[in-house]
Amino acid sequence: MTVPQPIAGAQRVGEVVLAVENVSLSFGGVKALVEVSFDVREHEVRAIIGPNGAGKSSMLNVLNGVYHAQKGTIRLRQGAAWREFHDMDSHEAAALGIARTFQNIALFKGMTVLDNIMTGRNLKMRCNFLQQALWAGPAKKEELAHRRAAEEIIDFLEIQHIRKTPVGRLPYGLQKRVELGRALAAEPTLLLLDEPMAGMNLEEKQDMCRFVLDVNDHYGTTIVLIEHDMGVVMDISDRVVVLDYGRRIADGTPDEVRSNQAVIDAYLGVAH
Amino acid sequence: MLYREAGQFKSTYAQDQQIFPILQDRVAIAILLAVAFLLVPAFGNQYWLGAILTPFLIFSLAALGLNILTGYAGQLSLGTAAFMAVGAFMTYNFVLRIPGIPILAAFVLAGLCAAAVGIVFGLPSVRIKGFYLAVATLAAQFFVLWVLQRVGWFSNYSTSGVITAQEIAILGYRFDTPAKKYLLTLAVVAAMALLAKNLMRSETGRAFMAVRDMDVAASVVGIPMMKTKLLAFAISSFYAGVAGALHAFTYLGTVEPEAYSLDLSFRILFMVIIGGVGSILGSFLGAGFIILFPIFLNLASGWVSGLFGVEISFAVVSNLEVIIFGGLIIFFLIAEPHGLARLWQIAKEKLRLWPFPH
Amino acid sequence: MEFVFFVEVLAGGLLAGVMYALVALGFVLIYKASGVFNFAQGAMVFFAALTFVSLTEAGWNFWLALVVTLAAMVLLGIATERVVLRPLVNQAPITLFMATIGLTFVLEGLSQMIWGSQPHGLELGVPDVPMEWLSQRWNVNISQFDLFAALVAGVLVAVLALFFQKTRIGRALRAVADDHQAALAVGIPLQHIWAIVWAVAGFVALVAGLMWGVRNGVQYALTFVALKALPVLILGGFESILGAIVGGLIIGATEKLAEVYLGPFVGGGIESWFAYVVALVFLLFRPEGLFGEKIIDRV
Amino acid sequence: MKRIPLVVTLGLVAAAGYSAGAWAQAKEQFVPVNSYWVGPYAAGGSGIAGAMIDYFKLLNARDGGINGVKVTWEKCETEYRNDRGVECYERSKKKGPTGATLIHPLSTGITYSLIDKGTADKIPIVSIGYGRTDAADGRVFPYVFPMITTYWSQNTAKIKFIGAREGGMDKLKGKKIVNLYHDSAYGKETIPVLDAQAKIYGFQVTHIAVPHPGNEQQAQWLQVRQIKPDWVILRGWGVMNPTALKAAAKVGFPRTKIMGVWWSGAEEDVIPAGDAAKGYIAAGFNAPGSNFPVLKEIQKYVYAKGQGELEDKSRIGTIYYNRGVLWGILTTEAVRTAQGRFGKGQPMTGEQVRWGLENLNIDEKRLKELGAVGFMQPLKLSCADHEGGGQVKFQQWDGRQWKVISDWVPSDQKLVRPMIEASAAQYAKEKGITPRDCSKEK
Repeated sequence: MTVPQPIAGAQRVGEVVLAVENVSLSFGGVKALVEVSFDVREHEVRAIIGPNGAGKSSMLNVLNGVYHAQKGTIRLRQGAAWREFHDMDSHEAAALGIARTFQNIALFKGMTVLDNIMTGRNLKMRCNFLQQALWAGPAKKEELAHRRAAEEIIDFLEIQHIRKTPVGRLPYGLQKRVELGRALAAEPTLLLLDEPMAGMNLEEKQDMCRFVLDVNDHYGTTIVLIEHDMGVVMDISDRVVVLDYGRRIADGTPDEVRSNQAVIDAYLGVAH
Repeated sequence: MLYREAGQFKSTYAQDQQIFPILQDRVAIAILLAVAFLLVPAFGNQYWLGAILTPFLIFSLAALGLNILTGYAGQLSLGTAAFMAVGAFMTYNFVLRIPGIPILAAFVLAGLCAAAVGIVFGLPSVRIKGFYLAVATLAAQFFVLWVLQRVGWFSNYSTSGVITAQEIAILGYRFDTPAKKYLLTLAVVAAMALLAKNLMRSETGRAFMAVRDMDVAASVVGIPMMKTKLLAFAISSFYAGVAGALHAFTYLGTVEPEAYSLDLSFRILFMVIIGGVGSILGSFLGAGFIILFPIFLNLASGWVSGLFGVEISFAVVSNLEVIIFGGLIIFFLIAEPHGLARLWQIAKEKLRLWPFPH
Repeated sequence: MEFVFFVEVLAGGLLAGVMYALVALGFVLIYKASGVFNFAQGAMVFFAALTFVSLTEAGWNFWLALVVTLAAMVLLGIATERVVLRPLVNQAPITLFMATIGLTFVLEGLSQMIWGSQPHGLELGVPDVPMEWLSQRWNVNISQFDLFAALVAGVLVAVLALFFQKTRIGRALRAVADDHQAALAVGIPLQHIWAIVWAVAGFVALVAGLMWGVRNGVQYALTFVALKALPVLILGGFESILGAIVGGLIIGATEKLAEVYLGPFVGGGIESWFAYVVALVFLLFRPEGLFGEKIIDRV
Repeated sequence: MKRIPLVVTLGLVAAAGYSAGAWAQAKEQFVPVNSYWVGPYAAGGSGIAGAMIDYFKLLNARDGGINGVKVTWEKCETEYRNDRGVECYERSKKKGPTGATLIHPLSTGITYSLIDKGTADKIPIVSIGYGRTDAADGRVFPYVFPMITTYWSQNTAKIKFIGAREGGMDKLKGKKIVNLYHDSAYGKETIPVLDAQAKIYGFQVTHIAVPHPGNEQQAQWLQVRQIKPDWVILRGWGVMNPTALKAAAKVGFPRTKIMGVWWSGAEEDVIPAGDAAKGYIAAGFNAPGSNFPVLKEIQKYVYAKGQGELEDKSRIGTIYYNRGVLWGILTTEAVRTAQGRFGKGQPMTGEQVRWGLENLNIDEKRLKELGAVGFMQPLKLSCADHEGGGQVKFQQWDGRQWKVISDWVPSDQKLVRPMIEASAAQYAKEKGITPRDCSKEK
């Protein structure tokens, strides 16, 4: 049982840990992703941007197995070895250390903040249901240890006052924060954030930016995020990939992308 | 001012994780248990023990089982009575075929049989949801009863397919009076309610609720969908099975398969919904409402007509009772759509603030 | 001879399926418009048929009794919307389901309190006996009444289709089924639409009650016909009128064929669960039902 | 304020539980009338219960009770449900100066539930024409009385009747009989008897199950049509009966060759079938019609004074009504018999009434005094034999009313009794009961 320990010193962007190669996805006749390729390096903050309907969320959904791509490969580094996936299910993705948040918040609305965050730790629980039913010995110890870990995340996200509140009753901004907490509770190596700052006011956005950067700094978590707010993207990401109509149209540092003509056209709505 | 938690500080997570974190609640539950275990069997008469409390406890247990499945794991089921039947008939067979088996062991084994049947009929839940699943579980309801009627082995080849509960004994101690049977029922129900509460406040319970609230998200945090749903079916059916065993052994004595008809499945579902979906307490409140309330209405109508000396046709009175019962269900739902348990909680919150309005 | 018998079983099954579909239609109407699984449908069938029969037995003219019963069902629909549904608007489906259970108790009690508990016979002038020329010529027994019921079901579906396609209210109903917000744009308040749809379901219940009443007599057991509709509903989908009809035919035919050809080998009585197993197996392959649309979980 | 009803419930239920014991000591004989006035079977339940009460009222009005002991009663609604039936039993068993005289559970399921309880409480469980057949062995079931005629006896009488119709029992050889049964414990009960008889007489029997509730029988009757049986025995209940007759008409099977059990043979079972029921034959242990002295007395002493139980007087003389009167007669005659030994003019306890039941002997002479000649059969019970009669009358529906078409047809006790004893012995073995020795009973 380990509590996430901050890794000393600032994180350096490392080797490639995730490679997306020629992924295509369509629903019926609608093509959501067409031959998309990009990679993600260890400890970096990688942004995916693009206009509405560009396929950003679909891309994240493919990355953790909510959607299944019809074509293409996803390669993931596990230690020194690489694993290759054509089709991954989301339960498996979680076991591989991929956690995520959703654009429209996918919290468990009937459960409290604490319980929601605790679900993030379910893969780390070892006791079986019989031991849990007895609530004695190892099960109780385990539950309390994980409670401690969950409380650290609650402290980190500054949501102590609402830990026993059902999330359905919380305002939008706080729900977003709780969802981040649930993802962090899994101690992921790769964190996928789908518009973590959508619908927030300036202050909330600043808080969220701080949390994302802190996570990246302290725990060394690799982050892939989708964000609409260009200012935020340019500020916090190391590299940016741009999608439009399901295709990759640019990939590079924020500065490179900013000056890319295709990106400018896409955002200005130039006809294809 | 009596009921409040101010001043009760918790310095460890263990304290905070208790079932009843508030002192007054702990005292109240201790008194309730003491009354139920000591006073009631000492002073209760046969009517109370045999006709009111024992069935109330048994149906509460069945409702609790269904609540684990429907209230916590979000899977609607209409097969509860069939799982009860499995429990009843298998207990009979274990006692019949394994001489000297302690009754509790027979209950557990029968519960496991019910759990196995539950898993088989829970398989559709992997693909279908909501009312579609509910109707699909009717297949379990009808098929299980059909098998029990058709295969003579289950009733030891009795001509009419009826089983008679054998004497209940644990290590030679015989449970032969209504008071002893009540105590045995109470002990089993209390223990199983505690286990259920523990389970629901730990990882398994959270996994159930996660699947209920949003299955895609549950999968994303790593909760295995199929295993969780089937576990919910298994545990729920186990509870129903033990409830069925008690129903046959400590309550009715002789049962036919039809005692576990669809009508009973529906009534247990009513208990869960009226009592409170996703609440252990609600299962008890719901069973109280569905089982005891019609009896109360029946008694009350007798007194009312006696009081005013009016001779109303008994058929009219009986039908009126049914109408009032139905009307009250609607009334309660409008007053509190989340069931009696939620009403109770609101009342407690009010009490916590009392005598101040806010 | 064997083949003729097979045809007879099949035809009997299909025609029984029509009777199931008649009951299923009532469920579909209400589910489609308000998302409520109406447990009280069986009680409505009973209430409607019993009211009608009691009026005719009291010497009322057939048509007058029919009109008055219909009026009673419309009133019931309006009252249900007012008293039960309106206060529960936006509640979870299971809460609404439970409310219809409360309604069931009320209706069942009310029916027997007003009209008594004696069973009644009911004849609609179409004899429920085999058509002679068919049985003499081909030795196939098909009841006139079965064909009449099929005709009634056909007319009913046609009328409902016309109602949904051609009238303003009907179009509004369809809009509600698709999207409650859009319905508001049509300019008819949701409450009215619900009252109307419950009234229409009451009308369907009356038709089903009359058809089943001829077969079973008009008695409390008519409430049980609702059970026959459930496998039809999971097969045909809760929201499809066509699904109710086609589902009814499939369930009716398979369950009769199974009972006659499989039943004797396993001790009979398999009808009680066979329909559910058929529907279940079907659902495993097509969870959206016969005519439902494929659901994709969007996140 | 919203949770008050629940609290009040508990309070009132509590009060009910404790008031049960507080009855004034009086010369009264208390009989619980647990029945059902709502639900699918309400027509039968209300008819039987109403008639039984009418008979009690007659006794009280005409004779001042049983040797001066007034009969009292209390109605309790069971809704035909086991748990409600148990509650009614527990509620009523201690009422009256001597507790419940005996219990008519009025449902096979409730009868099963009460066997243990009645035995422990020493209150006879009397199931006339239903209940558990093997309980006729009084050595194993001292407090259970499936009186007059059990299903097994009835079934042998039916075969005798069919034999007579076919021109002798030897003519049964090679005949085909279909047993169309309600798929339940009740429905399945006669299967072994029929199988045994089929072997003896050489007829073929096919058992066809109708799933509950039996409101759709297309498949079953098509099977019947294919088998082309000589007779169909209808073992139905509730809506299954009219539906069967309708379905028979639909496949063109003659109704005169369908023979129903007595729970398929009331007006309520044939009227819903309309013309399709004409010619249908049913068994009965009580005769239909209102032309019996006992019923005329009820009219005179009860209904003429406006004190009748039933709102619809025309139900007097119907099958269910007459059955209820019969139950009333047996109940009070058992008390009378018990009084003969334990004290005339005294209320009897359940245990004493059990003696009364076991020594009940209603012969032709007594029947005449009761005004019930032809209305019911003479019967005599004993310690070992809790059935007593075992005869059956057959009746035919002419489209308007039931017509009796036979005299009392005796059953084949040589066949039935050993089967009853074997079944009871298995029960005794499972339950660890040592059967009573009847030679030591007095």
